[in-house]
Amino acid sequence: MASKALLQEIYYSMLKVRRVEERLLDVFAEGAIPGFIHVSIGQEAVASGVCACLTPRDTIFTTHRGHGHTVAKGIDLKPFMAEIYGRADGSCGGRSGSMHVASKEAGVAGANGIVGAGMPISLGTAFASMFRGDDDVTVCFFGDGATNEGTFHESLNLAALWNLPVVFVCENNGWAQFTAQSTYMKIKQISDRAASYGMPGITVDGTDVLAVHKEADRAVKRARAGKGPTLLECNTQRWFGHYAGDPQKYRAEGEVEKAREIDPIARLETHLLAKKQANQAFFDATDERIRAEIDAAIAFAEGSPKADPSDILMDVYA
Amino acid sequence: MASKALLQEIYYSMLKVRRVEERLLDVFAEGAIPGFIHVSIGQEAVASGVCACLTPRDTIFTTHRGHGHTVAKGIDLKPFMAEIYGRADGSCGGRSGSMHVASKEAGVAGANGIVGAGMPISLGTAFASMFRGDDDVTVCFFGDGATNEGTFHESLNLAALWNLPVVFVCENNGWAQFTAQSTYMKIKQISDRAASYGMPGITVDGTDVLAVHKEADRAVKRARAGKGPTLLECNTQRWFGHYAGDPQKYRAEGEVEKAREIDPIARLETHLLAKKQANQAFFDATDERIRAEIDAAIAFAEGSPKADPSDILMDVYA
Amino acid sequence: MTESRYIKAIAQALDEEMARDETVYIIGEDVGASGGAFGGTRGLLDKYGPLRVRDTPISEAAIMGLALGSAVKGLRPVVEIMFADFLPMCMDQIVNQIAKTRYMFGGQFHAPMVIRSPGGGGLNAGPQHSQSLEAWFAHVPGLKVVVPSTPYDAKGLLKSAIRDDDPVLFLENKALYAMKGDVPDGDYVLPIGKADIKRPGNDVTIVSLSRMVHQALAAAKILAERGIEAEVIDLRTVSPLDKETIFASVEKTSRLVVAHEAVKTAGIGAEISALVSEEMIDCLDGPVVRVGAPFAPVPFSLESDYLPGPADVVAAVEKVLAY
Amino acid sequence: MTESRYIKAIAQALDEEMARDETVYIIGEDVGASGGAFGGTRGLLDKYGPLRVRDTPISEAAIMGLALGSAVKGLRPVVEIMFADFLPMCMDQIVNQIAKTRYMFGGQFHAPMVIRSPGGGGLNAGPQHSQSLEAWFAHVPGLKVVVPSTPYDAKGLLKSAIRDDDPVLFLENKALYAMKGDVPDGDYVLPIGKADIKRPGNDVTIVSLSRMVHQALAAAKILAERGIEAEVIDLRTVSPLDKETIFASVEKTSRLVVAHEAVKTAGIGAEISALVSEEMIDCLDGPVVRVGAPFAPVPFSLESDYLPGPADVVAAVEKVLAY
Ligand SMILES: Cc1ncc(C[n+]2csc(CCOP(=O)(O)OP(=O)(O)O)c2C)c(N)n1
Ligand SMILES: Cc1ncc(C[n+]2csc(CCOP(=O)(O)OP(=O)(O)O)c2C)c(N)n1
Ligand SMILES: [Mg+2]
Ligand SMILES: [Mg+2]
Repeated sequence: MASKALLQEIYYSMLKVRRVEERLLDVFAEGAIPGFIHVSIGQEAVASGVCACLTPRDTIFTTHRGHGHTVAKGIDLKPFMAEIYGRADGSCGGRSGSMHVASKEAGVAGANGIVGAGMPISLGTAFASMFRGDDDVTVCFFGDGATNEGTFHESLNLAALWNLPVVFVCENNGWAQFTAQSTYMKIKQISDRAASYGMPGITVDGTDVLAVHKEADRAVKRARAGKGPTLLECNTQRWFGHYAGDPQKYRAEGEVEKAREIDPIARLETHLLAKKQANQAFFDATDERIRAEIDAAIAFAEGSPKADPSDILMDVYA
Repeated sequence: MASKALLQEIYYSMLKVRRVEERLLDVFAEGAIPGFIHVSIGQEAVASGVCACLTPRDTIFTTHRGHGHTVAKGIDLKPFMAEIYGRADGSCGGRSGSMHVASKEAGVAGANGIVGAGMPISLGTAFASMFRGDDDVTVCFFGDGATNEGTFHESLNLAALWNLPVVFVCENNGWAQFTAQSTYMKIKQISDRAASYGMPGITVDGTDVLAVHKEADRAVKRARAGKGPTLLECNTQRWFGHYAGDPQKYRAEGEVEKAREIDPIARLETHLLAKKQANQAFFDATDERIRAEIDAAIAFAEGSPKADPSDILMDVYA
Repeated sequence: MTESRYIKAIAQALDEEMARDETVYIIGEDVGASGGAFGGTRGLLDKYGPLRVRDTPISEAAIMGLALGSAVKGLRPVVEIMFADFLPMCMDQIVNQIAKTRYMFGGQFHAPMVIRSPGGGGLNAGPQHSQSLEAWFAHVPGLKVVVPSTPYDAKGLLKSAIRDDDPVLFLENKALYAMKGDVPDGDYVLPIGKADIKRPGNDVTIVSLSRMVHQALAAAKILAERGIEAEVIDLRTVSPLDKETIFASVEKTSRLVVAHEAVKTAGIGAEISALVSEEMIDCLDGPVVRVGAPFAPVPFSLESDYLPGPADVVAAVEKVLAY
Repeated sequence: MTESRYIKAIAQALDEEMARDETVYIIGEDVGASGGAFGGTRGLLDKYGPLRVRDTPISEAAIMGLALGSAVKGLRPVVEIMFADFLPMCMDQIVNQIAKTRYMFGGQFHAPMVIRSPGGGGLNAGPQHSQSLEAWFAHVPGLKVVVPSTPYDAKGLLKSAIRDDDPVLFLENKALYAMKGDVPDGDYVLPIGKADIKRPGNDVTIVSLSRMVHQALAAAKILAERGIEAEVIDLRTVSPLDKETIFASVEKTSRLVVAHEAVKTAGIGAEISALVSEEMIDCLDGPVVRVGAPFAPVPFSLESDYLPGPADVVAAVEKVLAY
């Protein structure tokens, strides 16, 4: 059972993810952010439930829809926000934006714009732990759509074969861009694919952060103990479009509304209240604290200069 | 139950594959063939058992170890041999050699030098049948090692999803080049992977041509009837090295000898004799007939000129 | 003649070719109900049905191989790969399978198929969604590579590509998708392998392609104000290259600038420069100057500093003329 | 100094670097017990054990990504891809991930890794096992591309590549594996990015790489008999290119031939020709002539007709001199 302190920490994490992305939607709509962004609102229980099992030394890999994982892993919001704004003080110097946020400090080895590309790379940080004999764990987040890339197959096979300390977290929101899961795979439960590799596969309700945390904890401990990888599928809901601004015309009437009824944050609030592990005052204070953090991060990003054009060739090579 | 005529036909096919490759080993050792060749001796039951279920209009795809499948599918031995010799009268004009033999006439859409590359292409001939509404079937042969390429995963998923008329035949000889199966996958039975796609997966004794034929027939009929793909794993034995000349030092002592004790052709002979469906005279006559065919093919290949250097740019484009 | 956006011209070409030839079909991620990430296949699912407009899983290698196999059997697939940056996900199928099919199998099989994919920057899409990779594919025998710069060209060239009996990589440009231009309503085709003189001139030749053609034209305007008449050649096709048109122009102007958005080093500009050096160095009255992106990935925030523009083309022309 | 084959020089470099730095490890298909398809890793499994010599499944993308992730964490993987023709199987990992890691993440992470892979023809290995693809990778910022032509160079350059903090694509040559040459027994390194003058001369510069260096040297010998002294430059590295050495030679000879085994069109020869045209056209006393393979896949049977040889280099020099 997760302790009160841990659950409060998780609540903070989930709400932070939510508020960060709400704010991103706002500033994006105002035109403050170049390019495009993909938000994970509705999916916070996955990011926060999993990352609560990790230490700063552990590494995560994420995707185009990576803000949540990155924030939950503990990135400093200021360079995070500045990166998305494309400013010099961004965690990647503004080089790469929302789709490529990374933080060495926080153990975020990168969001990735190529679907399925993070999985092979995650094998390597896990292998480095095995090689060195440390007990760090790698977590690789990806979507349901990504599980049809060849890299999924190659990576899970190799991870199982070598018993690598990596946890594959499939965030199944039922959609790949504008296309529903049934359009791109015949099977329903993605965790069933783990059997192809001799790896445990588990499916949880990804809107129930307690369930996510429980299974993630087991998988992370397993990896940390040298017992090998796990495929953890978290079923969840994408409230917004594929990218910010996507009107989701391709979704059936009422579907989005129904998805939004399942609010992982509200679920956790109900649980905390029922168990008397937190009260409304805690929720409000947490929200206030988060809003202040975000305000500061936005101010930081807005105040940060554009990267210097004369640095355009910096960091191509050592 | 396979009829006597069919079994005799299969016997002819298997022995032909065997004798063709024995002869190829000989002429290769003599230096008559440029490049390298990979033989499938010991694995004939797969090629002949499966191809006996196919019509000339059906299409097969094969691999670097493709002589058997190609011969069993019914390629004219003359252009087959001339191709391996690299002569102008080869089925591909001598352009490509052993690793790329193809024959439009015989429905061999190509051997392939890239492991795993045939699977995606096989989806396409199958899709063309669906598109046109004909009842042709595609069979894609590949090895156990190839099932760890990402293309395996992507292809089986798409085939199952679209219900394509294709049969995936995994010829599991336990080796990928110089590396044993346990070195590259944790699971034992490759057909278990079919479950990841919602596709039936079957494993048969690939040295028992009757068993292979029975399951292949079922899978081909299923595909022909529009009921979708099957993954058919045939467990078999590689008698020789990865390539002609490979001394197989990496195999345990006695392993190769043991493999050779399981001779799919001898097994079929025993069966035919027991069932009184053939006698020694039939075996001898078949052998003689085949040897004559091969002699003629070798003579044809040897008599065929080298391709004309002035044709070097021919067929790059239309 | 209707004014139409580049992306609409593409959709129109697809529509007309699907109507004309029932072996033509569309395959790719999100090409169906949603009409493509950029709208290139909008309306086609409704019109031609799900057998001919195929939404796929995110499986680029399988998509590409499937298209090849079907082309070998006589269909004419038009594959959409959402960003040209994803072509590496199916590079083996493109380079080792599709491009080599006709040759490797001695002409028994061939692959009449089109791969549509947008490249280029200008949308702040970052290092993995902004690349211009035409030079790679120009190095691959068996492929044709087409790079349209206007709605008119896009439609006419795509129709030719679909009718071509060889595989054609049709590299569109995201930043041009919204561009408007006159497009004939009915059928017309433009020849693959022929460049187009987008602006005649006698003083200097500027060879360019895709979005960079417009930067070159803008540069030509600036130069014209200074009395320098640049001839702007739009390659339209980078493989095969139209040497004749380039050489004829250089014969006239004696001065050559090649401008593309791709990284300059080992870009297609190098090939054009080398061809001219090799075959008509006599005619040159100065160095061949190339304009291209710096040797770095496409940066998110510094994209506008990174991408070459009219000023770079003008500077290149000045360098040639100063000689 | 011992006489050693090219492939043995490579194995020796690997051995010495593994002994020197325990973060160096080997990964690839059949690199373990069998010592690699060509013997490049022979003996290393026994010496360094299975943690540092990793046999893998046939999963090129996973191998390449794994190497990257481990490099990001401070290991120094040396990946073997059995034939350079298979690099397209993991092209995304090489181009979009490995090459961009340092830049994309603003220098937070970097990828000190080596990808060893043999290219080239000469073994009748057919269209999918004989390609020379260096030009593609020279177009990719973030990668270094090394192309050794002798056992001595192979060892010294591989050792440098392993110590380099950037990802290095180390393109070996199958047809050179059996070549013998003097190789120092102990430690030495050769600089990446520096070309080597394999034969000095004053009349014409021949720039070449990998196996083609030997064809160029053979050509130089033929030319010398006719009183023409060719300077043969071995690039050793195609990215970054050593402009200085090339330019200094052309300054001296005023005549340039570039010879490689890859398809001529859009090959690395184009870049070299273009650089010279751009920056020192003054110095040229004739066209820059390129030697490369015809624009076709590598044919099985016609390989020897297809591959460029000394006679082609001689003809190119004659063309330059005839000017
Ligand atoms: C290799 C590749 N193919 C296609 C895309 C375009 N694309 C971006 S996100 C996406 C859908 C991904 O779906 P899923 O993996 O379920 O993640 P989600 O967006 O639902 O989080 C697609 C197709 C891409 N970025 N990379
Ligand atoms: C993409 C690719 N990777 C590696 C190779 C080298 N290679 C050729 S055959 C082979 C082993 C294949 O094993 P399997 O699929 O079991 O087929 P088998 O040889 O046993 O018939 C390998 C690794 C290749 N040709 N293509
Ligand atoms: Mg999804
Ligand atoms: Mg095998």
